Amino acid sequence: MPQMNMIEAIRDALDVKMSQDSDVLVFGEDVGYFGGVFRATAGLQDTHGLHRCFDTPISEGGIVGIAIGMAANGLRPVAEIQFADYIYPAYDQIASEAARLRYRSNGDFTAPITIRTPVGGGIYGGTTHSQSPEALFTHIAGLKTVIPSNPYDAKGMLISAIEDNDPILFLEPKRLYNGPFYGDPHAPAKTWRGHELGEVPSGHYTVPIGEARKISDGADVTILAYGTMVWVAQKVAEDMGVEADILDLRSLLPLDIAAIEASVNKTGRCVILHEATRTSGFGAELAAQVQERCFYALEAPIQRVTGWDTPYPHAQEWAYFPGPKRVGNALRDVMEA
Amino acid sequence: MPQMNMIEAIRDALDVKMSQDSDVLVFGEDVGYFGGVFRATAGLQDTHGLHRCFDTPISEGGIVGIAIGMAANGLRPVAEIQFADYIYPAYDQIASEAARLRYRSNGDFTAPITIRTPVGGGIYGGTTHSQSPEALFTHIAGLKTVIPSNPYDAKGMLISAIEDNDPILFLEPKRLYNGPFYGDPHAPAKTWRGHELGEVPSGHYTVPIGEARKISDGADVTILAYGTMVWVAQKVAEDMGVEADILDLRSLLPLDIAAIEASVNKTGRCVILHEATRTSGFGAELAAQVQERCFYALEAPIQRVTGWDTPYPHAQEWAYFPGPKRVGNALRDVMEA
Amino acid sequence: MTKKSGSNSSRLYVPEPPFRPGDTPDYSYISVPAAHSPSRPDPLCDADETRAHATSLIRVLRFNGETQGDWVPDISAEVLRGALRDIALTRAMDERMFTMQRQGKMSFYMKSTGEEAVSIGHALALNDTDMIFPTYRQQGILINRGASMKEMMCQCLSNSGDPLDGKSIPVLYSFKKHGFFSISGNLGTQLIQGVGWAMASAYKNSDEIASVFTGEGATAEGDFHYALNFASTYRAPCIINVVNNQWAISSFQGIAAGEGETFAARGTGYGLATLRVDGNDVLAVYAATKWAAERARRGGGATLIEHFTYRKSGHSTSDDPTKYRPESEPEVWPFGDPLERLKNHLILIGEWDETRHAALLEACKSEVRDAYKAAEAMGNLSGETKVNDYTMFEQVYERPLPHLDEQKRMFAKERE
Amino acid sequence: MTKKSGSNSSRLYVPEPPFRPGDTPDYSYISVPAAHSPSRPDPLCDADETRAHATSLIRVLRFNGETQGDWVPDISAEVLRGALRDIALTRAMDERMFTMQRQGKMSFYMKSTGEEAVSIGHALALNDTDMIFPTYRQQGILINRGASMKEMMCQCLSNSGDPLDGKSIPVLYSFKKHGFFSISGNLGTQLIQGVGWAMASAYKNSDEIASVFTGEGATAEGDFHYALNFASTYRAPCIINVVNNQWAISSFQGIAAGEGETFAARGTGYGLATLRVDGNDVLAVYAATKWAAERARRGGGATLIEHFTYRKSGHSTSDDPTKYRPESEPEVWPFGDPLERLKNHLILIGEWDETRHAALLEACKSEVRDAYKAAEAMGNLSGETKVNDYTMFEQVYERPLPHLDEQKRMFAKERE
Ligand SMILES: Cc1ncc(C[n+]2csc(CCOP(=O)(O)OP(=O)(O)O)c2C)c(N)n1
Ligand SMILES: Cc1ncc(C[n+]2csc(CCOP(=O)(O)OP(=O)(O)O)c2C)c(N)n1
Ligand SMILES: [Mg+2]
Ligand SMILES: [Mg+2]
Repeated sequence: MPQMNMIEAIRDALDVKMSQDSDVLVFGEDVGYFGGVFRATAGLQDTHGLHRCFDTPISEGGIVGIAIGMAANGLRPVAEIQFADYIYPAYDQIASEAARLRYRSNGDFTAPITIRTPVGGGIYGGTTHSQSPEALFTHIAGLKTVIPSNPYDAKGMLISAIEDNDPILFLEPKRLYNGPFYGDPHAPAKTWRGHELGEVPSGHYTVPIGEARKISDGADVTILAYGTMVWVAQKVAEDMGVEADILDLRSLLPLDIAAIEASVNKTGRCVILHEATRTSGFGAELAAQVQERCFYALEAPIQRVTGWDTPYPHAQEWAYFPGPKRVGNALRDVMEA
Repeated sequence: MPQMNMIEAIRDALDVKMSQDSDVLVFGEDVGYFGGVFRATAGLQDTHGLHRCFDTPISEGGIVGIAIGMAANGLRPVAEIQFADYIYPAYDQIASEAARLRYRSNGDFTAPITIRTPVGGGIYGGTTHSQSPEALFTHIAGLKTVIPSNPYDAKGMLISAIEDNDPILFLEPKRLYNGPFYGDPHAPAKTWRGHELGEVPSGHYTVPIGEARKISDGADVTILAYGTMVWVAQKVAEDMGVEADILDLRSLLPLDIAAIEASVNKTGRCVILHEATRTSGFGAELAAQVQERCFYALEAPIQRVTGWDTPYPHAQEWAYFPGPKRVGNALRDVMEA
Repeated sequence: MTKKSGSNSSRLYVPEPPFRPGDTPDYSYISVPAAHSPSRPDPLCDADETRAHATSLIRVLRFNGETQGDWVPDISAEVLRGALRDIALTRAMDERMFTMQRQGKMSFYMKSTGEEAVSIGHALALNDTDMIFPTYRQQGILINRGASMKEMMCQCLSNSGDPLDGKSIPVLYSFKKHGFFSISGNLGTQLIQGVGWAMASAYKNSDEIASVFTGEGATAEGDFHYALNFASTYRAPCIINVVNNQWAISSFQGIAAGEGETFAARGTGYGLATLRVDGNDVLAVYAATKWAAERARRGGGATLIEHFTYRKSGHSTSDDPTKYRPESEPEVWPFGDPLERLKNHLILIGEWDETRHAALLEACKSEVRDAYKAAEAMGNLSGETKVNDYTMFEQVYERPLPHLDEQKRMFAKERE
Repeated sequence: MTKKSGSNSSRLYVPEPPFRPGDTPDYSYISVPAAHSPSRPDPLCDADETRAHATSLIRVLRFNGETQGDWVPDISAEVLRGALRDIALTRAMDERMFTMQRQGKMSFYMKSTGEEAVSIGHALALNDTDMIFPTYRQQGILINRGASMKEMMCQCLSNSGDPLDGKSIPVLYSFKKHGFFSISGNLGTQLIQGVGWAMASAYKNSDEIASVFTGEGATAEGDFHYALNFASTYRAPCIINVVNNQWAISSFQGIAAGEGETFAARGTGYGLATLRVDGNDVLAVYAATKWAAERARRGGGATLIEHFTYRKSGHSTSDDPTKYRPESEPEVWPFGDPLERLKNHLILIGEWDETRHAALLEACKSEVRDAYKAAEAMGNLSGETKVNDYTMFEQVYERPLPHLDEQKRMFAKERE
């Protein structure tokens, strides 16, 4: 089986779809000749032609705007926003337009677009290269929001996203591009080589959107995580010797609430992890739903472990990041409650 | 005591501050000569001069952008966004800039701006004149988000907002402009005349930002609401004969969590109401915090009563609106659980 | 309150319209170009050759009904009578719908009175498969393309005949079958989408072009800039139309325009071809559109057209224009009425007369009346809309999702 | 993979730069205007009179060191030697910081090499109280205004001497005391803020103007359009600078520019004054800025200046420009180097010589070395930054809020 890191898996998904379907176009800032600042589109222009993988002006609103128009004209555009921190100029086109076009036209027009963008911290990117804005999109009806945590899922979910007839925001945890990250920046960096989720089939396959993945089975506590935090969760649970049911949500909207419910009803305890700012983060929605559905099974308050309610600072990056210590404290609180 | 409806109270707050402080400027689409599509600035240009209350180009991003620059230069701009549904082109200027300027410059520059904008449905405004996007802003560190539910609070909070040194999003439930609304569109319209909260002192006074207001005292259940839903809550509780502790949150960020905690610890039951789309709405944050803090006092799952996870439809407006029936069902569920 | 505007001694400049309520509007300072109209360059010329066109005004029809100049199109009297009928029919429909809104039959309506020639002239010059990305004032294009007036009315009435199932407010039509993109309530957003649509068309080697619309007020949105910029970079086969009807709700065009430049001139800095046309002159609009369409179709890229016209009515049924402009302004506006001007021309060339005209107006009225009757039979907002409330859960996504199904069940409980 | 670009038969046009890695760049097709430079109109002229300036190029310094034309400014040799020193010092600092970043002392750095004359010439022509809204390549303005180099370096090192307490990534300076607005990591946003700042200045009847900057790439953002539009409508006293250094990371300027127009030309459609200036010619930049500043200060409104220059280094320390452009391109770029050109001029007029120049470069180096040593003593990212982590909770709001206090307590628990 080919070994790929997450960037390679993403590139491969694009390559597979571009090869299969001439309606798939890929564009964004620096994605053409150069292949993207994270190299996710490297080589695609060479392989598929200048007109299928190209640079755009620095205009996130324009990028999503043309994607919508192309999609309405039958194409399947995949747009890259260089960092999720720069998606806000496109917020109107995403929330008011892509997400609502099908609804307001009652299905007369649709916008099957995929928007890829890197999220999360861990690269000393400071306030403007580290954000995790998923909750700003899960609030928007008509949009789907997904976030893979490994190469295998990244490829399979990106193919699913491109084939989906709804607009999809595809978030890529940049700290995981080269390897799993267990939360300790001082530990030697791991690569995806040798990791089972770094084994990525060549050719076409899909990972369905809307299904969580069980990372580990346990009876003591449920940990709900996605993106980078999946790996931090695994490490902390192992280190603490906690028998945790860890769910990698993968898809935030639609959400695999059935898997969550089953797990919490089994364990009676729940910890939710995300890197984003705490207040009104996606953890709030998860906590709200878990207590709505599993109230009588719960033996302790659901804990959220998150970034602080501040912008993502530069020098204090690791003080901001919800690392093993913060996760461990919450896990202990929940277990002891 | 002067009687005012909510529009008059808002206009009066602007007039008071403009009279006191020549640094206060008011601008937005149609706010100058015409006085705003909801008439909130009517007469201000006449009274205070063309340069203190004026029309802008139709460019929400530009409006907030100049407000930030003016504030950095010592003024206290009050910008109007004609409908909250049109605030997204300004999202970047609000979230990336106004909210983070103080932080990223470590206090070297600040952006004391107030952004007023009407929210909520109830006027057959359809998908683009009915939205309640508060949760998209409560996720943004550095920003404050408030929403009055009556003339008295509207004036006092708007004065507080203008005097505050942080950027503030001031949401105005448009269905309440002319009178309290109890959730039944077929009932005769009420005005603020005769309502105690329609008695608005002339001159300067403030209502502090960050404090909830107790609407009614009760031991059975806590209802957390804001904006239009405050009045629906009151009506339903009365009609059902439920002894409800109803909190009008008024300020979403900062949140008066002490008042919430005290109430839920007393009642053991909690229902949260908002008009916005359910998933990742502000109700999620409230539910998450309440269960974190009041877990052992809770006797039933916290219920959220919200708009559906669809755009706000036009003809089906009252099927979308979380009216008395939906609120009543939830209240009953919580009481019977 | 005493008027203090102008007494402010601040150096901040805030533009004001020449006339406000109470003033007697006098537009004699606007010189209506009579004999002269700029020349018609080759549609594949350098964009630069259209620089002067951005500040002058393409006119074909003189007020006396004569045609003149380089832009006189080759168009049959038959077709022109069709245009006359389209203008009259659009106006009659607007009139009726406005009145019905006042009677509470629908929540809202927006007229295009006074600027119908922009839609009709434009539509006449395009193929029906060219995709329009309209604002809410191009209903004339639907009329021209033969959309069912009853269906349009049902949309406005949000009733069981509404193709949008009541989801959208009145006039936010979507008619893919007529090459008419779903109208957004958010200003400006469709401009860059139309450019993307055109890029896709070029990518597919299709001959179809896109034509995107904005009011002059909404040119201030970022999307307008995106549209001009992307259209320029990728030479997108499209037409970008600015309908300058002088007003954006209560703001006069100077708020959006700034330092005395025309809206067409915005395009010159992007290297786009630019035309400015008398929007009350259906022949001029037709001719300019033909030119731009040919340019786009033959690979010459995008043209920005400013249609200079006047919004005769209020912004919408929610608006009272006498609050911010002189009541008589629409009457004294120096560019006349598009219906009258076309009528005069047809009469002058012996292809029309007052009798036929009166009959036409009568026919339009009765066509509208019949369509409205049929539409209202399917429901209205003051009575039963007959829209199934459960449709609100549909078309959020392609397929139902569990959380929406659950909410549908909650709703059913609520309806018990 | 075999190269297939160009083989695509689609009609969609995608612009490409003239040269890519492997090509031998030949810029002989760019004619560097030698003798001629456009005339200098009165600073309060009609914007229209600067239309030609948007497409020509204001130059003062010939390559041989002579000055020429209408724009030759009245500026003393003393001041010019100061400018030379500012350019050299900026370059020396950039050099050092780049190297230190490579050694892991900081997370990131961005050089302005090759385009220093833009910042220095511009700053020289303004008052120190005029507010700059910079991008990340105007460090030269801080150098010119006498900001502490040590403090700048501490910001880059995110250490205990960092006035921003480590909150922002390197080079995102904020120096209110030097009229230098906090730099945003988000491109373009500060453009319209600067216009607002200028409107406030006009409102207060102050003489201060704002000067806002963008790279040519970021002109594609909506904020650029907002800035031009609002500046035009309200005649804001400001200068809008586009630094066209040919590259936006890996994208050549044609991606942002579109159909062959200059960036200065963008302003003409808004009715703004427009100047296009040789950005490697510090005298030309100075002269153009003086003109625009006078215009703004005297109530003439905003000017858009395109500074035509070249980004000699990579975009940032994260970038390798040989991946997308010929390695030799910076050398063959036909407009020379700003430091050399000013030096040649000073030598020609007998106000400078090679010995003094060598000494200057040495002095700059050692000033930078000393400043860096002093700065690094306060911490760096490869060792101890010495930033107090708790500062991350400060300056989110003016005053502490309960939820942040609580999170601070959680954090303290984590640090136990
Ligand atoms: C993004 C956005 N901002 C504001 C509005 C509110 N609004 C609706 S129409 C209008 C005026 C538009 O004027 P113009 O573009 O000139 O078009 P016209 O109505 O004259 O045809 C405004 C401000 C909106 N619909 N969308
Ligand atoms: C809104 C936004 N989008 C994208 C980026 C990423 N980015 C940083 S610099 C840059 C290129 C800017 O090019 P240009 O404007 O020409 O300035 P230069 O770097 O050449 O000085 C890009 C795309 C960003 N910082 N902000
Ligand atoms: Mg208009
Ligand atoms: Mg550049």
